Amino acid sequence: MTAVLDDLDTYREEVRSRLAEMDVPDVPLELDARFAVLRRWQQVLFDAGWLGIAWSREAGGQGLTPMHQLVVVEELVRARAPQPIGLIGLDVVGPSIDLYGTAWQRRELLPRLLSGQDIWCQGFSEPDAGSDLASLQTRAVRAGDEFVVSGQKVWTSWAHEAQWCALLVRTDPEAAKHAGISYLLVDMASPGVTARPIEQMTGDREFCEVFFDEVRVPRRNLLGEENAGWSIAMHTLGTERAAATLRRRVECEVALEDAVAELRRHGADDDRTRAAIGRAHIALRVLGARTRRTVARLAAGAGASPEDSVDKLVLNDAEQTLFAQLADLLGPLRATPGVRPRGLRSERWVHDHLFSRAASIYGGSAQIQRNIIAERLLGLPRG
Amino acid sequence: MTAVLDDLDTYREEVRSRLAEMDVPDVPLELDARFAVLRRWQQVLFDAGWLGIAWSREAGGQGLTPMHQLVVVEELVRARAPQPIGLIGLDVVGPSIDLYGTAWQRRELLPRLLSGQDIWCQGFSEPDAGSDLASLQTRAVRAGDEFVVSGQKVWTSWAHEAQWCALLVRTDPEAAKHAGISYLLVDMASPGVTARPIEQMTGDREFCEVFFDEVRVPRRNLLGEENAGWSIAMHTLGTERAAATLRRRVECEVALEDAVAELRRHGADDDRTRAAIGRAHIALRVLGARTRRTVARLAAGAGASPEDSVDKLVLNDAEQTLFAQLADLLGPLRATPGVRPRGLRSERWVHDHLFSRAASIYGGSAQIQRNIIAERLLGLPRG
Amino acid sequence: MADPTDDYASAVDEYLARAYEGDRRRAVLARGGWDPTFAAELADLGWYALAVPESRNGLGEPLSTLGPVFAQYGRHLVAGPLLESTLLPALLETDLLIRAVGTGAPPALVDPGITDHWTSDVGSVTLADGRLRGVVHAVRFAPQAEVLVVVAGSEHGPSIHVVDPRAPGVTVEDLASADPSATFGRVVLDDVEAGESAGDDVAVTRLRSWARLLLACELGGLAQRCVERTLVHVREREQFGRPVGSFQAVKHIAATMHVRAAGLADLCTAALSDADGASVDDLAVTAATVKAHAAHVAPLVCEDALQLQGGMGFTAENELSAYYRHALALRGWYGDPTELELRVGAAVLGTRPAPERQP
Amino acid sequence: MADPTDDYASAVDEYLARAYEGDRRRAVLARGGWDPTFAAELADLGWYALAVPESRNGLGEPLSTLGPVFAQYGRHLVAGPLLESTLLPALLETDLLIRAVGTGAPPALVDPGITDHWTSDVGSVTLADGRLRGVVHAVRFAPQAEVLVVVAGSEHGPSIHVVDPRAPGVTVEDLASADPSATFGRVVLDDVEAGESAGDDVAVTRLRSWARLLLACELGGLAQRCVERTLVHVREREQFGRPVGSFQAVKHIAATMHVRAAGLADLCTAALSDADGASVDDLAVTAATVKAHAAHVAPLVCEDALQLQGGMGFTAENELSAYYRHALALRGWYGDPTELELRVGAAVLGTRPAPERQP
Repeated sequence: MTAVLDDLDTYREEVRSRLAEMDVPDVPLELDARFAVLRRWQQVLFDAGWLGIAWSREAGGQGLTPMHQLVVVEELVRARAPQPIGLIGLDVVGPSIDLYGTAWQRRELLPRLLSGQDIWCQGFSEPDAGSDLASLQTRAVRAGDEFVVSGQKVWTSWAHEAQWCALLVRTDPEAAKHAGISYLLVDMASPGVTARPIEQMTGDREFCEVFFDEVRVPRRNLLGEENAGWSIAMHTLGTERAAATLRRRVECEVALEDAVAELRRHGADDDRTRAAIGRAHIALRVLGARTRRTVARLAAGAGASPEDSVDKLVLNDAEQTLFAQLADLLGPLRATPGVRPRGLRSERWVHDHLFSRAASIYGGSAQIQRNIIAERLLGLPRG
Repeated sequence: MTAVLDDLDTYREEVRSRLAEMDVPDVPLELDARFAVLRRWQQVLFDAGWLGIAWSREAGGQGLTPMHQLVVVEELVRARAPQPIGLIGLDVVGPSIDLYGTAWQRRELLPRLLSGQDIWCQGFSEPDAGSDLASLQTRAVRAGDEFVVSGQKVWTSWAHEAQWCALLVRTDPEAAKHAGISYLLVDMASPGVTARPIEQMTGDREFCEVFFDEVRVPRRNLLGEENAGWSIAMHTLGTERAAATLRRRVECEVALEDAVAELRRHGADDDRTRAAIGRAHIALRVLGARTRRTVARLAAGAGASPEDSVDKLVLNDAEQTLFAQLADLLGPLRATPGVRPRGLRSERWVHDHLFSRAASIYGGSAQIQRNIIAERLLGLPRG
Repeated sequence: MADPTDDYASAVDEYLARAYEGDRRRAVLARGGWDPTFAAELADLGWYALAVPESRNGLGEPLSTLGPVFAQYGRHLVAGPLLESTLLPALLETDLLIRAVGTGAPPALVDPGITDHWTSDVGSVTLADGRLRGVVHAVRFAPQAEVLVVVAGSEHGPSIHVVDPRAPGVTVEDLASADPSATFGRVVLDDVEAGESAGDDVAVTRLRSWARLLLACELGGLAQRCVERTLVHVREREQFGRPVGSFQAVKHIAATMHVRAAGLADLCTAALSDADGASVDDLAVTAATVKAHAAHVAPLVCEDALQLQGGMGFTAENELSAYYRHALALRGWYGDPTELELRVGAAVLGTRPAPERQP
Repeated sequence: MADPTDDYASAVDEYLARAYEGDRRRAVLARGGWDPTFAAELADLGWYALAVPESRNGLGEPLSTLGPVFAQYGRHLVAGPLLESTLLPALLETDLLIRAVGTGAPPALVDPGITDHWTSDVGSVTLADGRLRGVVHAVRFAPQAEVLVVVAGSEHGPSIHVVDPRAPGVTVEDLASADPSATFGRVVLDDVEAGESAGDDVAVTRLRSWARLLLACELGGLAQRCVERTLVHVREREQFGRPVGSFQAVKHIAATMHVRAAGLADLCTAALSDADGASVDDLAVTAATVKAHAAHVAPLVCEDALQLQGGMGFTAENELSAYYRHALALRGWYGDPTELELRVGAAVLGTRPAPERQP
């Protein structure tokens, strides 16, 4: 363990110094420009050897550990650099294809996914299948060597820019709901696919609705066995959630650092400011302590676990506390971005505060997490 | 309405001035002494014409309205005078006997109840029947002209001092659970009755466990019809809860007044004290506003309603906020009654803070109230 | 229900449901909360004149009548300078003001006293030798205002002045807005003729108290509507084969939302019923109390609504997000909970009247 | 699990489960939290000597070893001057102290620095011309103490002095206690010989930091046990024909309790793993952070436990009530959440080191 940690420290030093020499791009607000910049950035990261770090070398990765990948994620955040645009592909879809894919799928899809040539989106949620994901209704019917797909997905990040979609579809409407789902790899250029961005409360427009109207998908694009899609999706979601928690933790720490720097420059040091920053700091220390445990679990190779739900709630709480405290420091001037109360850049903190409210919904609502904790971790009887 | 209110104002003035001339007793902490003092006090109140105010004259009451009764309750609190010891009899059991009792029951029991000669206790809850009161298991079996009662009750105030008990018993174990319950009036001197006080976290010892071991109860002591006890109990509980809410509201206001007087005498006026008192005051203003609505409902003769559950939650919140804020002002000196931080009498505030934690449990837990509100007031579907 | 107050509120509710909700509101919000046609329409309807004295062609209703009307503004998320257009002509009997408002031309309230804890960020205005000098960095609807009501400080205490935004020395700068139903501007006063005082320190306290009360009522109505919409949603939305409203966890959140919204509505009602006859000091404490509670509770109700409506509540298309952002904008306007709790506490402890620290 | 730290904690847990829980604890609590036999027993077991240097016949473990042990003290609601008997001889190498503690004779810590916001209520001690003067109004276990460790202020900053309670000028008055597992006294020092200083300002900061850390660990264990007991209760208790733990509202409260207790335990673990090697300033911030969170969270967990255990949880017989009252007593000892959030915020904003305002 000590050897690994020493190695990680060296690796971190190397990442940090190389990153310091790179031109970290500014991310434009306008959607298409943002996508273009982030895609170029992914190519830079790929060339640097910082994508697919934990993937096998034969899949085009670096053959290192998830801990190394985490180091890169953290250093990117610390350098105020964006993450690669293809995170869904890199963290969720790629590992699934690597594990469950055919030789053809791995050969054809993984290299382009890794380099950022192909951006992937994730067609899981539906308007009527949110918390109850397994009730999804998008149908795929076999017709010769193809599946014909019809239905609607929602909350699909970057779908309007993506080349590929990892799509959960119902292939057996007669089976129990978890047992009739298959995992298809769908070319977004196929006739019948339409993606429409949805504007969020924050002003962001990354999420899309995606409509599938008799879209024909070749049978070789089925990932794993027919009707076995649910377990594939669940398998990789576990790792992705842990990774997302760890990334978000560093983002929160950087946010607090930035806010403190703004307050310091302004000279704000009254009791109200102190109390808010104190509360935020404490919440982030709890999150930091929790993630040490998560890292240890990841390093030990643990997969999805009900402990992920504890992580998620600790993260929600830290993130919502942090941004609520910062937003509170804006006072009545929250309404006027441009005026900088106590030196705070209110446009950023208002955006982040609104975004933090969604933290207890996406990736499994706080209610779902509490159910999981109560039943699977604490052993309380099902209702 | 205006005439009634004018009349009430006159009545209040009269109560207040007469009360000012009385010797309001100090209430000793020691249990037996306390009981004795409170019982004498009940006689004083009876002689003053302040008990059974809303009861009919033929039942020994004053024939006035529940609003007049409320005035006396409020003025007693404002005068820092104790309530009559026999509240259970006066607010719950008495009205039930008046409404459902036989001529014999009314004649024999009501006058002694009113004057405080007979103290009543209320044998409803059981160790295994709390939130689910209707699942009570204390059995009463008919044997000739008697019922033979066996079982255990709990949370029975003053049972070890009471002469009579209003007892809910199961008389038909085969019936649906609400339908097999009868309401018995039990002489506490009957062989086989044992009461044992339970010490509370606050140090109070008013609540008892009561054990019934083949206690023989004459058939004429059945209140209402056999197996119709549940609806009798529910009918009077509604009014009693509204009255209790209104009484508790005044107690909370008096508590805040007393605390503020202590803080003022000490000269405490720092921001921390201000914030705590501000929060407490606001919570009590919400409660005060809510009770205006409750009084209007009572004045209009409304019975039990799901709105009572809203009242209860508003009361819980106000009471728990108030005493949490006061307790917070004790800081580390909460642990040392006798030292008076910021001038506050910590023994009282610690006691009241602990007691306030029970507010969300007794009289129907907060969870039960939320169920009622969601299903009966908001019309959400049963689970 | 012979109470005329409720009649006004019902009429407003009915009109807004018919003529504002839906496309009209979407259009007004899309314009940043200011639509001169809509403002003129409300002027024609006489809504701004409700509490203006009859001697000035108003309806002469007591100020408390405005409370239930503002609750409807909150319920329907009515955008525009309602507070300024309704309250200022009722409190300040200035011809310039009343004429402007009568046509739907918006006044702006240039008041540094919207806060105790951000005084240096908000700015201040000083009156000396009959001239006004200073800057206020956040003024609702300043860019559109055709008349400015300025609260200034001087060695004689605060006073109120009605100023023409086109007068020499007045500059109004546009600001971006994070409130979907209000625009904002910065007002710079550089040696501006103050004219006669339209109000003294007592008038300033009354003005701010009524602003707090009406904002609280607006937040109360807003919270109420969030409960209503959430109930519709959880009854209709099914997950795991049943309405989500049948899950106990969802029920309990809904019940909590209802208790909060109902408690706030009760508080507003009780405060309004005492307000018209109250002394200026008592009114100040009541108003701080009510606004503190509204500012605490309304955002919580919105947050629970967002939680229960899930992802859809977060889309800009779903107007819940606009309700929430508006609630957050009003939260700190004329005092956030922390500031006001301190004011209330100080008053209760006997340091009353709650002092107007600004200007 | 080769970590010796866990071994100590496991051994302590095992011993307490066997020899303390139940009748023994009831008896100790019935005596107000002080039982000399029990204290001597723990001394014999060597529990007080865990972090005392080997050169002084201690076990020489780092102070962080005490954290998991204090979590067990919290879990088992161990009464007595654990903090004083364990921490003081480890930090202060004073013969008098170490001899006393070795026999189970309790030390008391006469420190006005338990709070920032109640300084005038707590009192203070001043050192001048080698003499101690002042009063501290709340000192844990002062009536039983056989040695007093006094933190005094002087123009040269704070310092620590070891004083015999029988020395001339020392008066100890009994106080009532609202903590079921501690006694309290008032200590008056009237021109008492100070003797040599046993520690300077850095030592005072270290002492208070470690007190905060260990109290946080104790609160963490206490919260953990409240979760454990609640889970047993809600699995067994039936209402409406099913275990109450099968109701979603109950499940969600239980889940929240677990998340809070687990988060606090993680925070303590992380803080301890950094503490031994930390600078005195970093340690101060970490300790304030951890104690603030513990003081916030542990009472909440207790309150949820009371809510889920219903009426029975409120009886004195059910030890949950003792856990809660102890948690509330520790909540404000060496800083309640409000005080400590301000300290932490000041440190993060760069006004570090978090200043010791007392004495």
